[in-house]
Formats: sequence, C-alpha cells, structure tokens
Amino acid sequence: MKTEPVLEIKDLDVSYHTLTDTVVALKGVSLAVGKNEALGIIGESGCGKSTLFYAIMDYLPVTASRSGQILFKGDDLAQKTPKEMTKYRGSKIAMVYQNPYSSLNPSLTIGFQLEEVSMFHHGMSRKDARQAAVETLSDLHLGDAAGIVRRYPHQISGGMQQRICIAMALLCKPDLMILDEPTTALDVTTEAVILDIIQELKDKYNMSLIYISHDIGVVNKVSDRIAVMYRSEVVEFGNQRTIYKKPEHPYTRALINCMPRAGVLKENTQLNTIPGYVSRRSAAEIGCPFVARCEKKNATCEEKYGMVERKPGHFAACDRAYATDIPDKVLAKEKGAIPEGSEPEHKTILKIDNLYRYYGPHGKRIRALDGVDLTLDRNSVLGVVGESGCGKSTMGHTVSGLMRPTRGKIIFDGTDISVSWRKRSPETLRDIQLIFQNPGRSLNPSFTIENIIGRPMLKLLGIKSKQERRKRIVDILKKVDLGEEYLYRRPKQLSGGEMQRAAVARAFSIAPNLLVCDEPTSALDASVQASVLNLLVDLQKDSGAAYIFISHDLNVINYLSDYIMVMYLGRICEYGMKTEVAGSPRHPYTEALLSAVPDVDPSLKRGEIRLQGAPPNPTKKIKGCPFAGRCHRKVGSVCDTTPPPRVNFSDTHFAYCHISPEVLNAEISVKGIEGIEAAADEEVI
Amino acid sequence: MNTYLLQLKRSPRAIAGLTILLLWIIAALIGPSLLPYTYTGMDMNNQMVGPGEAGHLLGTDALGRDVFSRIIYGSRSILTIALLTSLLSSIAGIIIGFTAGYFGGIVDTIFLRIMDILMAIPPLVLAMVVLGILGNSTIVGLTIIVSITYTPATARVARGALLTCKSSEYVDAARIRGESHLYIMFVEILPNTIGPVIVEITARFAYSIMMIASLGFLGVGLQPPTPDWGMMVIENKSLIRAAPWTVLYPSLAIASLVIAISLFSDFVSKVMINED
Amino acid sequence: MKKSIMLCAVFLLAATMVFAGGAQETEEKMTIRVAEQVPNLITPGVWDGQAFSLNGSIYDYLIEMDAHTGELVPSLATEWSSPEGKVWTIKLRKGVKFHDGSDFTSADVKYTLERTQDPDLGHLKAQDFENLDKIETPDDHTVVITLKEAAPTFNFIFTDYNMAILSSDYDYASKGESAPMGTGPFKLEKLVPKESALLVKNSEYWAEGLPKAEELRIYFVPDIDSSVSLLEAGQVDIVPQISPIIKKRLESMDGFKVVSPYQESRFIALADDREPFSDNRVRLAFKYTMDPEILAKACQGTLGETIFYNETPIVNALAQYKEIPFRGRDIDKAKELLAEAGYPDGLKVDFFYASDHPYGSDIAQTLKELSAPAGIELNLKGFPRDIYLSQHWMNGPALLTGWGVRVDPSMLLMLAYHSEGPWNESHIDNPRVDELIDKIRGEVDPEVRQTYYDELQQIFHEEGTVINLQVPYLVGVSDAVSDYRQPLTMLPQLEYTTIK
Amino acid sequence: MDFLKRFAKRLGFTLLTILAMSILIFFLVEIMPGDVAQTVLGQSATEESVAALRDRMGLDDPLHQRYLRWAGGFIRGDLGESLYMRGVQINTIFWRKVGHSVVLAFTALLFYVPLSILFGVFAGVKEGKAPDAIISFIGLATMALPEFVSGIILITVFAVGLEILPIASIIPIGENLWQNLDILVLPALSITFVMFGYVSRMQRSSMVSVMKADYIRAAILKGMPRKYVIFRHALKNALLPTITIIGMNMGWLFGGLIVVETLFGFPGLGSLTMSAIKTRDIPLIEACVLFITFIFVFATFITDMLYAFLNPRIRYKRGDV
Repeated sequence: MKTEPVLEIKDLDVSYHTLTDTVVALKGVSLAVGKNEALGIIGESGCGKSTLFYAIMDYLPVTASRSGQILFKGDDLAQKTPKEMTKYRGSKIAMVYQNPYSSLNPSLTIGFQLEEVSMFHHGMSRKDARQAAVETLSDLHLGDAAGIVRRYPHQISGGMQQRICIAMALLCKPDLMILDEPTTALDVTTEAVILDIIQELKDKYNMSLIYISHDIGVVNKVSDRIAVMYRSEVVEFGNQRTIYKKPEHPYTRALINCMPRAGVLKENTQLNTIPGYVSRRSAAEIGCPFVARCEKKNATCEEKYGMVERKPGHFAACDRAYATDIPDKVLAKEKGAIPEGSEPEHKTILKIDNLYRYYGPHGKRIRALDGVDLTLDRNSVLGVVGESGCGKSTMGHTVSGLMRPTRGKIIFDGTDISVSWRKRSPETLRDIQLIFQNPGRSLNPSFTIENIIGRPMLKLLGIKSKQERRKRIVDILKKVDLGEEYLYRRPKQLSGGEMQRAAVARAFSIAPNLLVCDEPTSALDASVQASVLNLLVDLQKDSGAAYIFISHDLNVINYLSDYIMVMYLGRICEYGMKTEVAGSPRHPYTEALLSAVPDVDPSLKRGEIRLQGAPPNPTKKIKGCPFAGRCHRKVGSVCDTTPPPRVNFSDTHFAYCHISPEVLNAEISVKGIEGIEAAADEEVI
Repeated sequence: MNTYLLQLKRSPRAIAGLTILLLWIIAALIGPSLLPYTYTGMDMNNQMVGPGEAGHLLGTDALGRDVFSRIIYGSRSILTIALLTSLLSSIAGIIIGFTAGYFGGIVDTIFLRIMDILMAIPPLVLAMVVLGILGNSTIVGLTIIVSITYTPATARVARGALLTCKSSEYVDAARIRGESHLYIMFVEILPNTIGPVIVEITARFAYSIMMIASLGFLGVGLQPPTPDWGMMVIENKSLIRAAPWTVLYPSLAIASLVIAISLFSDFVSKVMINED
Repeated sequence: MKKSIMLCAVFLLAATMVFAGGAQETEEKMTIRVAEQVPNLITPGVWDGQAFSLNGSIYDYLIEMDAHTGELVPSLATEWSSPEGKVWTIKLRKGVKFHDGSDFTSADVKYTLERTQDPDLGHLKAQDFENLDKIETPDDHTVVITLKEAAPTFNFIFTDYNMAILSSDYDYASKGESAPMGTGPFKLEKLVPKESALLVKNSEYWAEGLPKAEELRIYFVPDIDSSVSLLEAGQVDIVPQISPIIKKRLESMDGFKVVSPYQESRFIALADDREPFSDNRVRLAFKYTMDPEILAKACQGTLGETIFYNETPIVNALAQYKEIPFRGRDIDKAKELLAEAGYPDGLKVDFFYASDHPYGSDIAQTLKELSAPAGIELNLKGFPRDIYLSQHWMNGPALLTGWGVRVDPSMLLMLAYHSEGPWNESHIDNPRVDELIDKIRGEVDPEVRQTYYDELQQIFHEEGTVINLQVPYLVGVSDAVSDYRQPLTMLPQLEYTTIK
Repeated sequence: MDFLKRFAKRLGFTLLTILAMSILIFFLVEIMPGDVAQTVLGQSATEESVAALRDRMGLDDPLHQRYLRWAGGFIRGDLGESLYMRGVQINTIFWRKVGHSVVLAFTALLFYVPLSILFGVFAGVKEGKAPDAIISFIGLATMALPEFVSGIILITVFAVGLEILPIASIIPIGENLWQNLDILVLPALSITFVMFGYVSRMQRSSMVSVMKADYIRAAILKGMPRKYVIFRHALKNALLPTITIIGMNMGWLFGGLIVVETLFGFPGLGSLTMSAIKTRDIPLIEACVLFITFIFVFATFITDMLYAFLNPRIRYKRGDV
C-alpha cells in the first residue's frame, strides 16, 4: 500500500443473536483503504457486505454483537461511544445509499436537508450553509441549483435525487465516503454519469472510497482495488486488474464466469453456474465457507485455510482457482465464429405491426407504445432492451394478453390475437406463456409447487387424472433440476433461483410456442441468473419455442438473444441481428447505451458517450425523434420536427435516424460490445 | 401451526388475554347449570345485600336476584351475540369488499360512496335509532342490527386486503390462464388474505362487545329478564351509592372481557401481519 | 416541540382544578327550587300529568281539595249546589284577574268546559263532559250547568288536574306549550322547553298573603339520579316522583325527608275478550299465583304501609273501599283451575308494559317469577312508555298500566270498566257491572250508593279482570322546606310552601 | 394548483354525502312503525282528531314533498316545529344543546389529543423498552372500556368517593355552561379514556414505522444527534397519519357522547337525541341525527384537507426540473 491507510479493519467479527440461534454476519474481516484510494467490495446477496458498513458506522441493531478493530486514521472506532460517533458520522465518514428516493425526508425541502449538515458539523449560519449547498450541487453538474434547493424530494427525478445524496455526503468534506450500491436502482445511462461524477469527485476532494456492489462491472469502473466477499468472509483482496485476469480463489473465478460479458454468447459458451445455494452461517462452522459448493476442493481445505499474500498486494484464502488436478467441470464450447450465412430458417410465428398502447385519461395520455412493428421466427430469441419507461414491459404484456392494445395488430401463428386474454381461444392461451420479473410474487404463496405447476395442465391441457399430472410435473421439475421433494413445498420455502425455475417449469409444462420473459433474472444474483439463463437456452433447444426476452441489462441480452430490438420512449430505435446491433451499432442511442454498459473485464475500454438530462415527459406528443433532446450526434432542427425515417443497413438490420446511412456506415467504430482490446497487458502491480 | 404456539408462549399478554377469554367462554357454556341460584330467582328477604353476605358471592340487586349468576348468565348472551355479529359482519364484509375491490371501476366507486355514507352515521347512533323504535329485541334482532352497522367497516378491510393481492403477478398469471373471476377471487386470492381477515374478525369481536354493552346501557338491549350486562348497569345506576356492587361488577365484567379479547386480537394481528 | 406539548398538558390539568370549585349561588329572595321529570305536553286538556308543580302554580281550579282533611274547598268557585244533581249553579269569586290582566268571568268557565268537547283537541276529559246539556252564564259571576242525566258527584270533576280554568281570549292552541297563562299564585317569567322554567309571585293573587315564596324555579331533569344528586348538593329543594330505594337513602341522611301525599295504582289488566284470560278460571288461577308480600318487596315497600294490594279498581284511600281479605297464594289450586280450563300443562301469554315507567319492569319481572311455578309463562314485552301507550295499550292479552288517582271513583269506573268505557283496557263486558256503574252515577243517597260499590267490589274479587297494586307517590324534600302540600288531586299547592 | 382542485372535489363530494345522508335518515325515520299523530294525541284521541292532526302536519302528503319541505327548512336553519311539544320550535332547544355538546366534545379533544400524541410518540421512540410496553398496555386497556364503564369508575372515585366533582352535569337555571365548567370534567374524562387508547396506539405504530424509515437512518448516519432527528425529521412525518385518524374517529366520539351524556344527564345533543327517540319526536330525531352526521362528515373533510395541506407530496405537484 502506497500511503498510510485512512481506514483499517482488523479481524472484524459480527453476529446476530435471534431467540433461537446466532447467525454469523462477518467473520475475521481485515481490510484497509489508503488515502485517495477506492476499494470495491463485491459479493452476492447475503455475503455480509451491508453489515460491514453498518459495523463501521456502529449502526448495528441491538441484537448484534461486534468485536475487532476499526482504525480510522489511527483511533479505533470500535471503542467509541454513540455520542463520540456523531463526530465521525457525516463529517469524517459519509454515506450514500441504494435507493435515493427513500433516503431523503419527504416532508422537508432539499435545501434544508443539505444545509443542516454544514450548519451542524461546521457551525455555519443558514445563509452560508445554503451557499455551500448550491456550490456543491453545481459540482455535480445540476443545472438550476438554486431552484432545486427550494423543491421537495418527490419533485425531482431518480438520477437527480442520487446526486443530491452525494452532495449531502460531500458537504462535510469527509475523508472516507462509503457507497452502498448507489446506482443499482438507476438506469444504465444515468448510472454511467453518476459513476463518472464519483470518480471525478474522488480525485477533486482526494477522498478515499469504499464502493459496495453485487455487480463487478460497476465496481471495476470506480475502484482501484477489489475485495471479494462470500458468506461473511473476505475470500480474495487485490488489484482490480489481477482479480479479473488471474483470480486466486475458485469462488472469484466461478463468479466471473457466471456473468454474461463481452464476447460470451450462448452460441460459444455455457455460463458457469455454482451448484447448491448460499446457506446461513452458524457460529460453529470452520474452514473455507465455499467448500460445500467448490468444484476444486480437496483435503487441505479445512486446515490450511486462511488469508495469505499469494502475490505482492494480492491476498486470497485459497489458490486453487486454476488447479489442474481436478478438471474444470464447465468447459467453454469450442469458440467457433458464428457461421456467417446460417441464419435460423425463416418461419415467422409472431407478427406485430403498428402497435399502440396508451394509458390514462384523454388529457394526460401516457404513450407507452407509440407504433411498434416486428416479426419473430420460431425457435429464436428476440432481445428487447431499453431504459425504464421505454415501453418494453408494456409490449410484453400486450403480446401475452394481459392488456388489450389501443391500436394495431398482433398476428400469432396466423390468428389475430390483438385482444385481451378474455377473448382469446384456449389454444392461444396455451401457446403463449409469461414469466415475471419478481419470482416471489409470481407463485401463489399459499399453494404447493405441485398444484402451482399442475393447475395450467388441468386448465389448458385438460389432463384430468392426478397421477398423469404428477408424472409430468416430476419430469418437468427434473428438467429445471429441482428434485421430486419440491412437489410438496410452498414458495416461501424456496430460494429466489428455485422459485424462478419453478415458474419456468410452470410455463413449459404446457409446451408453449412463445414465451414472453419480462426481466426474469434482474432480481437474481449472478450465479443464480446464470442457471436460469442456461435453463432457458436448453429448453428452447428441445421445445423450439420462440422467446421475447425483455431486459435492461445489455450483457444478458447480448448473451441470449438472436435478434436485438432497442426501444426508446415507446418506439424502436434500432433492430437487427445480435452481431449487427451489439457488434456494430448505428443508432446514436444504441451507441450511448453500449458505452454506458459496465463490463466485467476492467481492461475493456469503451467510448465515453454520456447522455445528459432525462427522457422527455411521456404525456407530451413528440413530433420529431424522441431522442432528439439528448442526442450527442443531433443533425439539426430536423430531428425535432420530422419523425426519423427507417434506414436499412442489411435486410435484417435497420434503425430510425436522420443521419444519412453513409455517414453511419462510415463511422463504424469499434464501439461495439467487444470494446477496444486493452493495448497491452499492463504489468500487474 | 406450531409457530403460532411458539410465539404465543413468548407473549405473556396474549396468554393472559386468552385465559380470561377462555374462562368467560367456559362460564358461558357450563356456568349457568352449576350456579346455586337461577338468574331470575328473587330472594326477597335479601334485597341489596353486599358481596359475600347471605351466600351471594357478589351480593344481590334491588329485586334480590343474585348478581353473580346474572353476570354468568349474561356472559352467555353477550358472547353469542358478539360471536355471531363478528362472523356475520365479516362474511358479509368479505363478499361485498371482494366483489367491489376485484371488479373495480364503477362497481368499486359506487361501493366506496355507499360505504362512506353508511360510515358517516356513527354505528351506535344508527343501531340506537332502529332499536329505540322497535323496543327491546331478542338476541337475533340485536345480532342482525349490530352486524349491519359493522359491515361497512369489515368490507373496507376486506377490500384493502384484496387490492394488495390483486396487484401481484400470480393473479396476472391466473388471468392469462383464462381462470374464471370466481376462481381467482376465492381460490387464488382468499387464502392469502386470511391474515388481515382474521385480524379483522377478532378486532370486530371486541368492538361488538362494547357496542352491545353500550346499547344495553342506553336501554335498547335485550328484553328483560334476560340479563344483559349493559342493562344491568343502567337498571342499578340509581343504586350507585346504596349498592355500588350492583353496578361495579357488571362494569368490571364488561371491561375484563373486552380487554381480554383486545389483548388476544392484538397478538393475532402481530402474528398474522408480519407472517405474510 | 415536545416541550410545548408538555406545557399544554400541565395547563389543562391546572384549568380543571380551578373550575372544580363551581360558582355558588347567592340570592336573597325566597325561592322554591323543584327538579321535575321532563314533561311532554303541558297544555291543559292534553297534558299527560308530568311536571305537576309547573301547572299547579300557574293555573287555578273551580274547586280544590284540602291537603290535610281531603274535603273540597272553594277556590275560583265560592259555592256550588245542585238539588238533584241535574242542574248545577256555581257562584264565582269576584275580583280575580288572569296574569295578562284580563278579568276572570263566567265566560272563561264556559269556554273551559266547552273546550273539552273540541274535536281536534283530543281533550282527556272529553268523555266525562259528554253528559253536558247546556251551560248558561246569567251574570259575570254565575254559571248554570244543565246535565243530560243527573250526576250527584259531578262537582268532583272540577278538581281534576286537566280542568284548569283558562282565559277565553288567550290562544292556548299555539301558546299553551311555550307560554302558559292562568290565574294561579305564580306567573311564568321564562320557560326554556325541556330544560327549565322560572315563575315569579303573582302579586294580585286573589288569596291574601299567598303565595309565600317570591320565586319558583323548576328544572326539567331527564334522569332521577341527577335530580337527587342536585337535592343532596343543595341546588334544589323538592324532587317529586323518587323511587323507594332513593327514599331509603334519603331518610338515612339528615337534612332530608320524604313525603308520600297519595298512592298511584298499577292495574294489571287481564283481557276478557281473548284467549286465555277470557276464561275466568284462568284469571282466578293467575290470581292464585299472586303474592302481595313479594310484590311489595319488589317495589321496595312493605305491604300494608306503603304498598297495598287488592283485586278491585277501588283505591283503599277512598271512603268507598271495601276490605276483602286476600285469597292466599295456592299453586296447586291454580294448576287445578288451569287443568279445568283446558291448559293441563300450562300456557304462554304475552305481557305488555312500559319499561321506562316507575316500577314497571320490576313488577313485570316479579309477576313472571311468581306465575312460573303454576305453568303460566309470561313473555315480557317492554316498550318505551310512548310506544307502549300508542301501539300496545288496549290491545294485549295482559297489560300493566299506571293510573292516576280519581277523587270520585265513579269517574274511573265509567271510563275503564263500563263495557262502552273509552279506556276499557281489559275489555270487560259484564252486564251486572254496567248496571251497577250506572246506578252509582245516578244515586244521590250516599248509603245506597255504597251498597252498589260493595257488590261491585265483590264481583271484581270473584271474576274481575284487574289486579290493583297501589304504589306510593314519593316526594323528596329538604329540611329547609316547610308546609309542602299535595292533595289527592295530585296538584302541589306551592303557594303555602316556605323556605328557611 | 392541484390542491385547490382536490379541495373543490372533496367539498363537492362531502356535500353529496350529506345530501344522501339526509335522504337516508328521512326515510329511515319515516318507515318506523307506529302512527305519529296517534302517539302525539295519546290513546284517547278520537279517529277524526287524529286525522285532523295528520292533515295539519301534512303527514299524508307524498313522501318526496315532505322531504323537500323538511330539507329546505333544515338548510335555512329552521328545524321545523317539534311534533311533540306543539308550538315549540325545535330551534329554541336544539342549538343550545348543540352548543353544550360541542363544548364537551372540544374539551374531550383538548384532553385526549395532546395526551395521546405525547404518549404515542414517547412509546414509539422507546419501542420495545419498558415505557413502550406500559403505554401500549394502558392504551389497550383504556381502549377496551366502553364510555359508561369508565364513566362509572370515574363517578365512584371522584364524585362518590372524593366528592370533588359533581355526579350529574346540571346547569342551574339562569346560569350558562361557562359558569359551571366543572360539569364538563367527568364526561370529558370518560370519553378521553377510549379515544386516548385508540389514538395513542395509532400514533405509536406510525412513529415506529417512521423511525425505521431509510431517511431517518440517513439522518442519523449524517451525524445528527438522535433527539434532533426525532423532532426535526421523524415527528413531522409521524404526525401526518394521526390527523386523519382523529378525523375518522369523530364518529366514535359522537357515539361516546351519547352514552356519556345519558350517564351524566349532561344537557347536550346526545341526551336530546335519546329523549327524541324515546318520545318518537320525528322532526327532532331527524334534526339530531342529521346534525351528528353533518359534524362527522365535516370533521372528516377538514382533516382530509389538513392532511393534504401539511403533506408536501400531495400539496406540490410532481414538477420535473
């Protein structure tokens, strides 16, 4: 470590005592953050990363017990009394939280909540405090700072609220800022802007940072060094680049392999999944926490276990990530390039043209879908990507029949199904199935798995006999690798991943031809997401069903889909084969979207396109291109007045933009999802 | 089921509430048959004797009737009415609240308007106006009237419970399977609203006891000589100085029963609400 | 913020302590304060007999009764005579003025009497005056009344509380309830309906030296316990219609006494025109289950002192009363009679009563308890008094009704026990009884009249349709009050009362 | 501003409810058994005198005509003539009694609102600790007592035992309520028992949920001392729902008023309603019940507006910056 650490945690243990048993949250955690250094902490849900920052700030619930040292510039916070801690909280160590909206008091103005920090910690008068607040807000590129100060939290957008929270943390010039998943709740483009700001402020105020997240891509963008946590322990800690390139701990390697990332496609690799699930850690457990699920475990895992400096500045609790004595179970498929001419045979199953869907009363009509047309072939996956409010879920709901379209036609396998489910024939109902985002809410909590999956068979396939249904349920469960004992369990007794797999089983139990997946994996952890994605790919092979896969995560879309459709404010921006849209995007919005995608490989560099402001108000009628307001390659006033024409780049690839096709083709930059290969492997520090 | 018992063991207040309630229920069921005196027996030589005198545990009232046996017998009528009322109003509430909440649109708005109007008259006033005119009524009459005045409140709760479930995805999943409305309402949603509904029934149980006692106090309770705790209080109100026990013990009986049920319903709401 | 809430709570508690003292009343004028029941109607004619002290002090009557001796004494009428009971000549007192200053003349008496026959008024004494033929006023102070049939005791009717003398040119129809006006000892100063009334001394009252007090304050209190607590707190001097329980308590405290001016009747009517009481054996069986001792205790009184029991409509305070010994409670006899009458295993019968009328629910529940052993199951049906009177009275198998006292029993017999009597609640239709009642009304000679009374009471004892339970009318009075008079006419004579 | 729009909508809706209420009450009272005129004239009235009275009071007119006449009168403040006491305008006795009841209700409010907020907040802040358990239990116990039970206990203690407060609430003639405020204390206290239990429990649970909110955690971790966070951040949000609860509970308050006024003989709207029902004085019943619902609906309306006004999320429209 170059400089003397701002914060040093030594051997921190935290456990929660419930009435029946005690649960270990943190075990023997040792970390250090140098001056003006950014430490990223990665871990899946339940690994104790949130407990870490509560422990540091001494904000643990009364049932928790804490031991070990937390040295902040030398003095140990662990011994401080709550009164003394108030001096540290806010002025020495500041916090930024996950959902900005709920971290701001709804009935106090933004100005008041900013001023109270500087008034309290630095004894400023209200006038000076307000002045300091306005200055800090302008640091965060907020336009009308004086206006915002007078407003209430519910009057500003999500991205804006998170900048206010960051400003609140900055106002007391902290030495250390701890950020707990600050951008998870935001859109990709806004997230990129916020991450840039954090990076910029770190250097400007030479603060040190602790950035906690479950998403490696986001952490890479901000942190110099990264710690990987698993089941309340730090299993690996080192330089950002080496953690990705040469992880020492099998868990880190498996975690990275689970994540869809640039260059990983369903055609050439099967995502690595980690068998089993994260179980609670009781006080008695010793040895490596990952031993139950590790494919590289051997006899040494119990005794020889402990953090060791494997390489200079790189610690790990194990070094068998690439051990060869036990072969890798999951091998990447042969990495052949996708044969050029081998598009899947054209057999369209779904055709949508001129689909409109409006919400709300005449005056304030929200135009969720503003003229969408597409065709979908059997046995293919259409990835629909776009930011929140772009109408992708609405499209999924109208196709699956939850909602009736306001105007336009949906032709499925020859029959017109542009009506709500009530008027659809049983065959159509059987043919189209929907998988929801939140697994916990899509299964009826008071039903057993057996009758959850059995009900559609009885209702739509008319299989009367119970034994027949049970037999089918058992083998569909096997397909989603859930054992027979799951028949009698209720959703509450299942983990997130198991519930989603059960939902998939329910959808496939009646062999649908079209499966609409509305962000099925965004609520899941990386390793669990991988198992669901693999499941979807395998099931498509033998059922031949078509998928409409809706997501805001471009990596997942890029991995799974054959065709990609990018939507913005209810309209299509760009449509084409995966290789075309992700490989060489044409539409400025797709470019901006791709450049904002955080990638697992830190060395990957992407274009620096940042979109300012927020999408326009959906209730207003838009004459020109909806993206005109924020477009970084705006041609001129024509973008605002006339709707962009359709520009065809190949018979499957088109976009709606005023920029002439020649200019668009000429500037094919390497801004695709593969990004620019790092110049050379920088030497690993 | 055992989780409930486990939690019960840990909350002394709930146990206290439950034991008092069970005592009253036992008193109501087998009490009258064990008592030395009937509730109407008049011992004219011992009019208004104090508690403990002349073999009367809680003394006698102006007509020489044993206060203790009248209270025990009174528990039978007040418990039956309260039980019937809370069940009746809850069932009616569920049906109305569910239909209104589920179908939404005009049905829902009409329902809300009607509920507002019915809730505008304080339930006690509504019941009193009707009972006041019909004169003293029987257990059945009282039950029906009190249930009607309470149905708006339970309907509103049932509607609320339904709306929270209706927005969840498993209902959408059921819809696109083409399930019928009735199936969705009573097979998919009802089991998940059991929590708030049970809480409402127990709370309603406590409120109806208070209401029945108050109606009795206002002189529109049960037809004498059936003992009605509220009536016992108003009948002996003028004895408050001469024979305070004739007023105090019925009041304490009402208080103990209502507190017991409130303690238990408080426990039920804690367990039920944070469970789902 | 929290401090301010604490402050406000402390201030509140302090405020209540300060007010607890209450303002004491200081006055020098001699004032009589009475806490009466809340009256419904107070216009003479339709006045249903509550708040006696109000009308008793505002109005005067032709004839009044001496509270101590019970004899009739001249009031607005100085003398009255009728040789054979058919033509009555009444001499009126001179120099009497109404409160509004107008003179009291024979025209007012004529107006008062003719008013009883006014069809859309519904005067309670309409039947008694159907016997009127014509009324002549030869001069301002003489009235000659000619009856259709002779009525030797006709003069008693003028003592009835509804026969207050009214001024012929005062509009009682609209002002009777809000501004009553008469010739009485006190004048109305201020009336807040249903709440209170303030009366002041009528300085030109025709009797010298009366009324003794300057002011009469009357509070209308719905709840008897509140009135008694006012008496105990010294805020009122007189509280009429108190219950025996309160009597016991008041007598145990010093500074108060309880006066019992007369007895009211509680008639238990057994309907003669319908099952089951149309059969006299069932009536007798019911009478055999009676136990006057228990009934007296139920009314918190003692038999023979404050509570009296007989099976005839004649009240024992009257001269015409004939003592008939009680038949004794005999359950077996009752069962025997019921079996004879065709009810071997008992019967069920509805029993209607006014639940909020004094003694009402106590007597009803005691009757149910007494008659149960014989197999007679009374199904008690209690109603608020006004619903009872309007819907259930006069049409139920068994009724409990409160009757005021009538100075002349023949009036009561005519009304309630003659087959065509308007208030024949028990629907008695006994030719012999009708004949006797007509004879009593027409007989001039008191001894002969008494023989008819005796025979009538014997018939009622053997096959009568009524059980008469006399209960005391009790008035709580503080020791400061002297000379409180209230004769059988039920009208208190507050003009004689003084306050120390 | 959308606040005004909301205000107008709510006001219109409230008036609609009152109108619907008046229709409901009018017909509810009309369909009651028993002939009104018969009751007034008493049992001795002859047939034709009953018919005459019915005609004079217009009882035979078609129902809607009578309703319009009655509603018209009510709006003009003329509550019509008391059926029972001919010649006595209801107005004379009605508004005085309403005045007394409003004073009693206000005193009860003055007692229980600050107390239940104070204890509710205190219990919420000390959640799980001893004071919370005690206050919750007291709240639960008092909430469970019907008004007359707590009234009787108060009487036995204060009026009969210590004899410092009057057992009955009577205003001596010639004096008014303000000279006898001590008659207000016991009735107001009886109502306070029940209302305190209910409101303090609601206030406690609202305080507990606010204390668990993210913005409170953010404020504490911003270094603000706990007391300051409770008052400046938590209290404002915790008090908002209490306003609606108090508004919604006006119905209970009036139900309680009737019971308490009967127990103490307090000359208010409650005891007037009771005697109106007993004497079946139809116009008086209609006047009383409609007035109670009028106050109740109006109170809910006011608390709604107060809530909307104090809650910035509703007061200021969502303006995009």
